[in-house]
Amino acid sequence: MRILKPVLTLLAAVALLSSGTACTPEQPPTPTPDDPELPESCALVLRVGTTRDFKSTSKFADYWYGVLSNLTTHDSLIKLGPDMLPTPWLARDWTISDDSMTFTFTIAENATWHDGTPLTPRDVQFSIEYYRDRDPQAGWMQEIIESVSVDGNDVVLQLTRPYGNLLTEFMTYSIVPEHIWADVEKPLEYQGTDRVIGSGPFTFVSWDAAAGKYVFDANEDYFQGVPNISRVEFHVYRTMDALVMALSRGEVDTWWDYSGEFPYTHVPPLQDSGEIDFATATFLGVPAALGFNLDEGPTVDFDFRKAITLAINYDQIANLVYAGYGTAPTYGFVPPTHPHFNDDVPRIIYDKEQAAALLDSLGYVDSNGDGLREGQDGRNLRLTLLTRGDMPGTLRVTEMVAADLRAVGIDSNVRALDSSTWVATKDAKDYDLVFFRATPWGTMMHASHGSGYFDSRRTGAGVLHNLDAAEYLDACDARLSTALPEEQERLDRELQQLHYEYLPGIALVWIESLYPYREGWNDWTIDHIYGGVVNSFSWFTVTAD
Amino acid sequence: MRLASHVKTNRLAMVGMIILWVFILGAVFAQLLMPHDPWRHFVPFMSPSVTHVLGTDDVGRDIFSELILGARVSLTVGFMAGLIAVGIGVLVGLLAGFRRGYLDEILMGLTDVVLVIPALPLVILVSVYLGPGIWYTILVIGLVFWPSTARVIRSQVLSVRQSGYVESARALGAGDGWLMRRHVLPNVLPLILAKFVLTVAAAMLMEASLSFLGLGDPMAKSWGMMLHYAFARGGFIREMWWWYVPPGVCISLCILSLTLISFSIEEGSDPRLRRALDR
Amino acid sequence: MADVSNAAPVQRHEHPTAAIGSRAVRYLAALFVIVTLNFLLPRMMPGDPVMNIVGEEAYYGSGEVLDALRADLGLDEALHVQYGRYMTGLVTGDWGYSYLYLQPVRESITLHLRWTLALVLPSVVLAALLAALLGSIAAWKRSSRTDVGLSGAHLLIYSMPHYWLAMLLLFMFSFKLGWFPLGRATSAGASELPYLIDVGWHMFLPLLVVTAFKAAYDFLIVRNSVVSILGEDYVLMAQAKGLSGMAVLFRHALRNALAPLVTVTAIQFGMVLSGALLVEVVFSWPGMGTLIYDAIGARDYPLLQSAFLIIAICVLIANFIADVLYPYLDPRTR
Amino acid sequence: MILEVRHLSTHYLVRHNPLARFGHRDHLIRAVDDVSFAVTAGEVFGIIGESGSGKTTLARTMLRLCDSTAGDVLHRGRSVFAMNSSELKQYRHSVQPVFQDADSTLDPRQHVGAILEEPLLIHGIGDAATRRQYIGGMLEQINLSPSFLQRHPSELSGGQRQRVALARSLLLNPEVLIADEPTSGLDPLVTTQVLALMLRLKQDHGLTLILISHDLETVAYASDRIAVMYRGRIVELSGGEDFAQRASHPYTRFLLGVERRVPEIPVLEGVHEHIHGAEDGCAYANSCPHHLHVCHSISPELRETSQGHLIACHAIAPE
Repeated sequence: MRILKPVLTLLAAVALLSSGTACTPEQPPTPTPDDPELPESCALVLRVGTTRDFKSTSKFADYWYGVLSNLTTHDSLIKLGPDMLPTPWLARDWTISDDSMTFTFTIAENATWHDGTPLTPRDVQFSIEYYRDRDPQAGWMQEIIESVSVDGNDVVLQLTRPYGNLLTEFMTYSIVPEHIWADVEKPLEYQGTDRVIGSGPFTFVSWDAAAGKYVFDANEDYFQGVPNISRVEFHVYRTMDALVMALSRGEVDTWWDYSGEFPYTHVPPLQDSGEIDFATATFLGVPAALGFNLDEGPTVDFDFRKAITLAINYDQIANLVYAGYGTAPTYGFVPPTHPHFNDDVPRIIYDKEQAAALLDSLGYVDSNGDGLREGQDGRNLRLTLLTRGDMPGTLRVTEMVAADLRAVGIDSNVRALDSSTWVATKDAKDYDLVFFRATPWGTMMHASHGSGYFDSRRTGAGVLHNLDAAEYLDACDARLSTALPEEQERLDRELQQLHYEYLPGIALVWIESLYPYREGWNDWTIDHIYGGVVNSFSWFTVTAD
Repeated sequence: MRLASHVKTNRLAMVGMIILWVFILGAVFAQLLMPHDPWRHFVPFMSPSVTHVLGTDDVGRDIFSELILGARVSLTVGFMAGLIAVGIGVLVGLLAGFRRGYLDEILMGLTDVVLVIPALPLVILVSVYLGPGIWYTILVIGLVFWPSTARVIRSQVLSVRQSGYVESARALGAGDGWLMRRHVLPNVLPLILAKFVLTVAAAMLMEASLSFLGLGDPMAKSWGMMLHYAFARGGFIREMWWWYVPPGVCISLCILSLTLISFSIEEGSDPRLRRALDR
Repeated sequence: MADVSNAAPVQRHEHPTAAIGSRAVRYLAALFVIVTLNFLLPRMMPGDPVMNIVGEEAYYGSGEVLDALRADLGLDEALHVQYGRYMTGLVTGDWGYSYLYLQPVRESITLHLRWTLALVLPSVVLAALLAALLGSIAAWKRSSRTDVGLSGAHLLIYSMPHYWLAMLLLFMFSFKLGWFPLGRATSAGASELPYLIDVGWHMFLPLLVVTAFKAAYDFLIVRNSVVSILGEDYVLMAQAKGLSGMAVLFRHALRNALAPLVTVTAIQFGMVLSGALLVEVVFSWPGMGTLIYDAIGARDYPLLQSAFLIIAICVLIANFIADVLYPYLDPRTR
Repeated sequence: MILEVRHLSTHYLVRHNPLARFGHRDHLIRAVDDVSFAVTAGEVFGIIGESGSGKTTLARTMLRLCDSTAGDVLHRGRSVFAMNSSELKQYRHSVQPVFQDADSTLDPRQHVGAILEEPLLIHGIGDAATRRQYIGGMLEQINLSPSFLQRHPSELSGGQRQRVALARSLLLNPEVLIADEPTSGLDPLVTTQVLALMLRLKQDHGLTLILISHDLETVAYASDRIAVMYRGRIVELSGGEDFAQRASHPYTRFLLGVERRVPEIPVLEGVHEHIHGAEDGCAYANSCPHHLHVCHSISPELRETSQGHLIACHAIAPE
């Protein structure tokens, strides 16, 4: 008993001490004021659930917060409208010279920063130069932009060469205040609390890392008018399951994800709850795509690639993995939501017999009767399928393709890797077939229509850069260097046709995307790029009962 | 062997043995027992019925068939990883305990190092490096789980080594190899067995954890991978308990039976082992 | 004390508690190896951390910008230069800058370590108390229905995958019944007492899971050692002398069970720490487990290294304390 | 001179954990301290001493089961400690121990047959049939029926176990048998039986026997010469027949019961206590009724006081 007492005391002390650790209120990484009370009368609060992994309030360093800030606290010059056309935003108007070398943006006169300072064309000029010089993601600007100048209310960009995609690119770069960033050498490491100040429809209120919650309040002085919502909160959940539970329990009102599709597997419980409605829109990106190694291996042969595309059961993928919300794609890669969609490019069909015949004609036959085809060297045909291990949907698709290939006598070795290893392996061209996905923005980057994924001159984490045919590269260059709508349309259609002719990769499915929200919320606007119902346009259209 | 008879007389161990054998037989005769081809697609998200005892998963595969196939994968991972870990552990433990001196210091230093590195993060880290693949998983788990065996075996070897009969045999002129083969090894065997059984359980649990985090081999359907899919593909949120409960129950039962067996081996052998196994 | 007649045929006969000095040297050596491993292992992995900073869709043309970024982060230097800087940094307290959490590594580590300790330390203490109580009751009523029930329940918990139980509880109590939040550590906004209550409310389920698993292990140890001690002569003597059951249990049996319990708790500290990882992921608990998991995904070298190092140091300290404490707790070595 | 021990010392260093118990220093145990004697072929050499006197360590050192700190053991003039492994194996073929507590010297997992076969296997003697024959013959000599071959040590009585251990040592046909307390733990009747058996076997096999025991009667009964050990040293060595008559060292006389000693420190505690301080001086000085001043500072050497009679004592003058 004598020894028991001190030991118990010790244990109790440890218990107290450790609960003490929890007692110390957390210092948020950014000092934030306590959430101010909202006036009762106009308290329309939208709570948004997301599974994106936010870490901070730095729009430069935290990729996902950067995206979020473009929706809330910051404005870009133009935005992609619901009609897929460039829409005026901070730039109320713009002109492009005939040679596509000079872009002139007229800046809205009444915009102000959240700290009260007026937003001037000089801020715009500073922002573009700042991105060009300091942001690793904006490296392309160094090559393209010759000079930026201010002329009254106009900001004039002089380019080094014709660049047709500038408007699209500028949809994602938001304007930042010069008086805050001018002295910041390393935007990635800047810790100042004023890094959250922008000119957008919402002002930053707080970020609580432990609670996983951002709060933004409506900007009463917004130059486009006051948003319909007085406060928007973003709640971060680590798993989709937790998010769906939160949705059905009413902890959040809707779901947001940049360029992601809501998992169909999680839809029925929400439908059953009877309190959730869904908005629908054709997804702009490609949720599951297949690329080929064009440098070595059997996939170098066009007919072999063609045979593979014939061997895959696209309807099964659409039905099982995408719950029937998917459709079989065309060889043109991007879905019909894209402007200048080329419906002359044929649909991909599933035809096992034709695939088998094609493989037979290439000399891949099963001579030893083990159900697998052998190559000329007598060894079994075994393809390396590179896929993402951290994405269950992609894995399911990979499994199905592997099974489909087996059905035509092709063995496969599936390598499911995490994103970083996937990138390294992909860049080393250490695969025969590679599974990837194209985000809505991704399909629009570079020369648009998915060309950013295939052009061999590009580098990047998510792109294949596997096609180096001169005809294709020329088409990309031509498309990049014109801002003329008719010319762009012609080249857009050509690029889709070239995807068919060279077959660097195919979409495996196109899908209808679902966006859940609680009943009682109405009049959403759907934005294809920024993720469904939660976007810059909805702030001004959405209403609640 | 006295050990075998002891296991036989111990009721709990018998229960453990029976459960384990059911799983082992299920794994061996999976081809015969599976009612459907586990790769065939039926209608997704079906509830249990006569044709599909445990319903179907998100891509319409028969869950019961997957469960049987899962026994094969999970047990393979557990036993192979256990074999590697105990193999290394026994080798290191025997060497360190028998040779003593500098070799002992070095080996035990190494053991301490590996022992102190938190296993799960290390396994995650190395798994990410190697990429998923069932053999990588086995190798990694095997390479991480040996130190406790090495320590226990070493201390047991030390005590056997100091025993009168080893001393006598040495006085008879027996060399190190002889002592190891004839006296040390037979006397640490029950301990090795108990450690092996426990390591198999730990390896199965580790594999399940890795799979849960999405680091398992997606093409080898273990129980952990089934759970991963059940959670990642809506089984959980759709309250399909027939999907996410059975694999968990199978893992738990396997580990339970292995634990019971190892406890019984411990009790049945030298009482000194009990203390040795505490560490 | 040393027994000469059974001494090993070596000249240096060690005291049973072993030379703690040499143990300390060994721990230091272990620390050095861990530090080096910490440095090398993440760098051996494929994947470029810079890629994770610039994102999936970045177009980096000539690559000059990337190189500049790499140079900025010190990733372009030779391995031994990086190693040297890493070592000096460790000693001087400069643990580098986390590319993932976008703050000095030490800040993110202390932030997350606090939440993990807030979860793990009470669990360890609660589990030990619970196990001491239930374990001795089970041992006292050996082979009774109580014993079988208690042992069975603990064995069952012992056999379950942590995260599976965590998921079941989350589903049952948070989702179905709505008694607890769906994850995270706080709801934000509160302070002082409401804040504490809020944290406790968030903590309940993860705490329950971690405690249950630790208690299941401890229970088996307490029960076994109490059972074996209850059979020893002096305890039987004490009973014969007429001491009441509870007195014998607490004065003799439980006291002897404490030594292995405390030792095992210390030694297992690392296991509990890393075991909490999965529970943390399920409950979105902002602790070290979540941190490590995210850091691996993003190849955040400095963060990974430091997180590993911290856990390894925790385990080393726990082991060392156990080594030092053991002779005081175990009456047999006194 | 078949076996000679020259100034043999075996010391143990006991390290103290400074963190566990503050203030305790490491200390040295002089288990065997400067011991010299020689054994001639065919004799029975007895060593007597209380537990803790270093007898067992002496035996183990002579068998090279532990390393010596100083001095040497010579077998037919060759240093045991300088032998390479094949020479050592040969040495162990010809010098065999019988340990106290046969219970622990027999592997509990082996049956008697395997235990007896082991020495033959180690030295590669005979094929399976000859080995069985040898073992059968040996069983007969130790009065055990062949049915014992299938039994485990736990199924034998203490005397039977000791006989098995004896048989195992004798199977190699050694020249020298070092028997360390071969009869401890056995009841008197069995003790006599085992001793008689040993002497008979010694006769039959032409053995040299080193008999180590704490029991004076056992040693006196069998030995040609007797050495008395006290705390690692030999204090008296003389012929066995008139041992009792000639005994003159105070400690020997105490053992014989003809003299008291000063009951100062319990013997076992003393093993450790005496180690701290006095490195020099007679170990028995504190208990000795005859101690002189010099006894506390200078340890007495073993001197021959008369023919075949050696004593280490300052108080006894040579004859």
